[in-house]
Amino acid sequence: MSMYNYGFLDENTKRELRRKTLKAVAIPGYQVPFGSREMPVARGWGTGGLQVTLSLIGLGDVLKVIDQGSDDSVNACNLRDLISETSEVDTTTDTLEATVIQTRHRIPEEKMTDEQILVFQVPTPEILRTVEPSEQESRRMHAERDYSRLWVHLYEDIVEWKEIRISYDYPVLVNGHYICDPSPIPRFDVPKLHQAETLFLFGAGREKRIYAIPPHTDVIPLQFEDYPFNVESYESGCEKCGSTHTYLEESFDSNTGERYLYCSDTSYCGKQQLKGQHQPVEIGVGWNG
Amino acid sequence: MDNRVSIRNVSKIYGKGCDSCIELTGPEHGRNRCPKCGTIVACADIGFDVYPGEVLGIVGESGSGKSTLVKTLYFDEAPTTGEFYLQDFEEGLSNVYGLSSLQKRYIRNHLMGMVYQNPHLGLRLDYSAGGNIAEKLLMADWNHVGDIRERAKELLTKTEIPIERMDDKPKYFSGGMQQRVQISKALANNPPLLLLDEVTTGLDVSVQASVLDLIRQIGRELGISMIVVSHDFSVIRMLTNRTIVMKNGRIVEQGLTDQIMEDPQHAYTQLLINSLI
Amino acid sequence: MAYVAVRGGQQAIKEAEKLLHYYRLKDGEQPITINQIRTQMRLAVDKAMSEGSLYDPDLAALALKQAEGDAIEASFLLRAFRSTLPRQAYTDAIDTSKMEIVRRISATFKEVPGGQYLGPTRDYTKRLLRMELMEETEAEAKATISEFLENLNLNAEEVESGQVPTFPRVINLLKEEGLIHVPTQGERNTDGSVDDITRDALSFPTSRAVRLQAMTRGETGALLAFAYSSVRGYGDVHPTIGELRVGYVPVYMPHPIYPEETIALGRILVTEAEIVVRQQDENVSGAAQFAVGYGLCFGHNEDKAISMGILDQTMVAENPASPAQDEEFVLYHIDGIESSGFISHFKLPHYVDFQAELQRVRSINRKEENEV
Amino acid sequence: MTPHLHIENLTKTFTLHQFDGKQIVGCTDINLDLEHGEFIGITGKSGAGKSTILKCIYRTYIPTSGSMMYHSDTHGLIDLAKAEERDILEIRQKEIGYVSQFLRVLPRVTALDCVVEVLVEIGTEKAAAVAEARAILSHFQLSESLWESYPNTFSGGEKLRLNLARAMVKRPKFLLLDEPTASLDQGSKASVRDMIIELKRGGTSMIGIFHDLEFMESVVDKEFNMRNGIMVGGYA
Repeated sequence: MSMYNYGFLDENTKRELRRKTLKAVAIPGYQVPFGSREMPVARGWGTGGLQVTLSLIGLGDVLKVIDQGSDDSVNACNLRDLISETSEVDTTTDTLEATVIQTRHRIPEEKMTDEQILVFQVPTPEILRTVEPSEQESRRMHAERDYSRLWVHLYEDIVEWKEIRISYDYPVLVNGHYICDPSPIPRFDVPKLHQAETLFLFGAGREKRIYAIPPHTDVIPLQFEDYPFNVESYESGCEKCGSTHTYLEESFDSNTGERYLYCSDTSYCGKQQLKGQHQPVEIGVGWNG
Repeated sequence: MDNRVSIRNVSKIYGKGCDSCIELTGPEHGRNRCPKCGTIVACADIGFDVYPGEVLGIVGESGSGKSTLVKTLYFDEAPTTGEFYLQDFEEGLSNVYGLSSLQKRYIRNHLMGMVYQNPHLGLRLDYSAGGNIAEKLLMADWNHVGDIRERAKELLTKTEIPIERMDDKPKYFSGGMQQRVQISKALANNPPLLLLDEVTTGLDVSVQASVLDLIRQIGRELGISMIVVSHDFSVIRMLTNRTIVMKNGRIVEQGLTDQIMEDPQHAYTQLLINSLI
Repeated sequence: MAYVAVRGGQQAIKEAEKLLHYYRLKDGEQPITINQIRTQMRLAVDKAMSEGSLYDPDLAALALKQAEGDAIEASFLLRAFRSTLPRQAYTDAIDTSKMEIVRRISATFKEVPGGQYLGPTRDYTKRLLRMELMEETEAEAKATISEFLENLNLNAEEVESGQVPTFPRVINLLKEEGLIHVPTQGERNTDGSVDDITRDALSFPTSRAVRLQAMTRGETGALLAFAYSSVRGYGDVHPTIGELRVGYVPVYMPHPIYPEETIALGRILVTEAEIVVRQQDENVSGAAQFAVGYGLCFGHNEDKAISMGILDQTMVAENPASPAQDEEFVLYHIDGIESSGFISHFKLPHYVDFQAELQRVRSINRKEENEV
Repeated sequence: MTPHLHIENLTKTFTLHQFDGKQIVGCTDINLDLEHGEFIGITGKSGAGKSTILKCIYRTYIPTSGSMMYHSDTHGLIDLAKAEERDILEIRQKEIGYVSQFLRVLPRVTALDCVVEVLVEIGTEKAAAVAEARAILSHFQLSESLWESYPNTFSGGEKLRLNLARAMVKRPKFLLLDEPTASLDQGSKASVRDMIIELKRGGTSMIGIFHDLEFMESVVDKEFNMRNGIMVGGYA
């Protein structure tokens, strides 16, 4: 990769990305348009997060990349390779060790600190897209805080289904102003965004938007007084590590066909298993403290 | 100042405009398209007041500029010039045309209701009737589904829509029922001003009658100020106290509705009255 | 074995990549040369350059080789490469009236100044498979060349003078008559800068420069489909090809030190289309006029330039009534790299999302059961 | 104390633009004083301009010149010829009743409701308004079977009685009567007279137009005669 610039992108591009990121931090929840570049991975495969990460990363950083909670997912491996090869940073799977974590659709189970940055890959940053296909119109709606259609959408869900049907991409009100898409994280992860210590950056490559939730920012999921927001819950815990306080995925045993629940955060699950075997391991606290 | 609504010098021009646009258009020229530059002067030099509880009619043929005017009042169109004061907003001291779009949205949601001729402009036909009413309430910070549904029931009852249709989509409703849902929606936040743009045009005669009766009844019971735009003098006669007559984008005459009908002053108004069948 | 192992993902993708390289060569044939691709697959190269938004026939040929002929993949490789190149300067606008013509036709008049100039076109060939090409030998190829050149019968004077004939624009004939609406608003911004969609995200409504840039990078098939929809029934455009040109134009850039001078960078092959339509812009009044839709792309790609010219005019509609009139609809969906990327991303695991979906659906069903 | 209504030089001319600006005279140079609680009757042939005066006072017609100084409870001394429209509307609603020979009622409003509305508009409680409306409809002998039906089907006499009920139910300070007894039988006329006397006792000032001179003379204090838009004679 030595024929390419440090961090793959040329320096002007990285500077532009940093400027746009700063703007995003200054206006929490506001989607800042940027001149998204084509990356050596396909659009929709994390090019937004990738550009944000590459513009931030420098020597001394420790990188963790997860896809759906897993460090070992093929796309996570691919992105990690690309970033570490072009920036020569160390990589880790341990949330506690990382300084920059790039993620697709999950927030790690261990609470992150003000020393860390979490970069989300965002496929469709526009939360109003479900109710308004036009970009021009949805930008106007944000400007005027005209969120009535989104609210009616939630109301109609309750009328028809007795609850809000949105499972991921759950709309949140950021800093009392913009409603934004926290990326397709499950509801389970949404409360972690509220008044966190960590800087959350969101990059959407194909749609060419960067937005941010700075530390100590109010992030409130949309809800009704009589239909409060709730998160996923499970009747049993992780089959592998026994955790009952993590986000679980269903999986089928390829031999028996039996259904099991496993932690989606594979790094955390691994640590819990080690702990179960009484091996020395440092496990961070959860987001609730 | 106890005016509910004051409009001053409102104009709306489509096109690049030239120095002669205003001079060369209007009723005395019988046109609203500037012969020099082709600009359309939809309305110009419009001014009037609407007092609390008053029903003002705006009558004119198509192309008179009456619908454009009412659209500027609901901020659907930005006027080219003009001032607009609402007693209920900062005591009528701010020209609301000059506000940010965020503030205009607040005024639309809290201080005004609009009923369009075409229900698809005022309603989301794919959301339930209740959802349509909820939209207005949600924007006024209602956050309790149970309360919202109670209020929606109240409004639908008032507009004589069977409550069991509340969760049905207006796209399956008749034209008259769609107008009733629009009216319910427009009234949701008890706005002090209701705008009605040709609301019975295109409806069957019997349906027209029932919608007009409903509007009249609402006016009486709620004491809401209304601006009723229509090309139809029988609608104007039935609903309004005062009437403005428009032609080619200008006001040609305004007066008490019975005076306009029995002692019209302007040639054009006389022509309209004499043309009544 | 699942395509994503919970362990060993790293290993899996490495092995898959090795397999990919093997597949390209597995039948033991001579590796195809970049020269062969560039010269004998010239239209594929042109398309890759145009959609990849990088004028470099050698790299485009390389991309095609690496992509095993997949056009979108090849243009994707070029775009990704492009991202690593800093923006050094902007060239001057190319002047297509200086074009060295390869082909030039007009559908407006039977005879036009300069004449119709068919050039190398397939338009009038019978689309019959030429079976003799199955076994084409080097000797036969050489014979074809020499035979063509011998019969060419060039006018000796012309050859000697080295003069290239010039071709006045057909559109100018109509312009002189006042029949073409010339937009008063320029394509440049007031500060003289040019919009650049590779540096700034699209924002709507767009400038015409932005629309044209987005289209010239667009995927040929997508442009073709949108343009076709607008002339077939979802729209009301009746295009006539005012002029279609294929040829080489010189490229200059301003001298970084001496403002009066320019530096010649070389020449590029482009296809240019000027499409005449009836004036659609609702903001323009006055006499009935024609408007010109403009299409221009790298390389020889007539379908693309014509489609672009048509769409340039459909998108002037103020109140879009059909998809091809809606600039957001067109511009957001014509980029091949973006659309293929997003469609292929669904191959990524969605375990977390799908789990969240399952939870929601089960929760709703529980509520319904409780009610019964 | 100034008169309840002081009309000075009232002239009304109609300009017909469709007929090349042809001028039609409604009334010319009318001068009239109406004292508080007084009833003035105006007589004259039809077309003499009697209704024009009434309509000018009610401002259904815009006077061409002259003034009409009126003592309003709510607005003080006000020139009805030039008053703001919103003031006219308020004075109409609260103080002036107008009975015309033609019934102008809204479609699809029952006889009872159309009387009730008048009271509700000036702030009477709904229940009380209904009771009062019933009482006055009985007084004017409108058959109870008609109360819940739409007046556009009524006979001329029935319409007039409903009109009287509507105008008089709010006990206006000032009442304009345009042929209030036309096509009424003797019994109905008697009840009209009773009501007029009752209103007068309550201090209502009135101007009326009559064909029935015998009836008029039994109720009015003063009489004016008009011919061709001009007041030709008046006596107490």
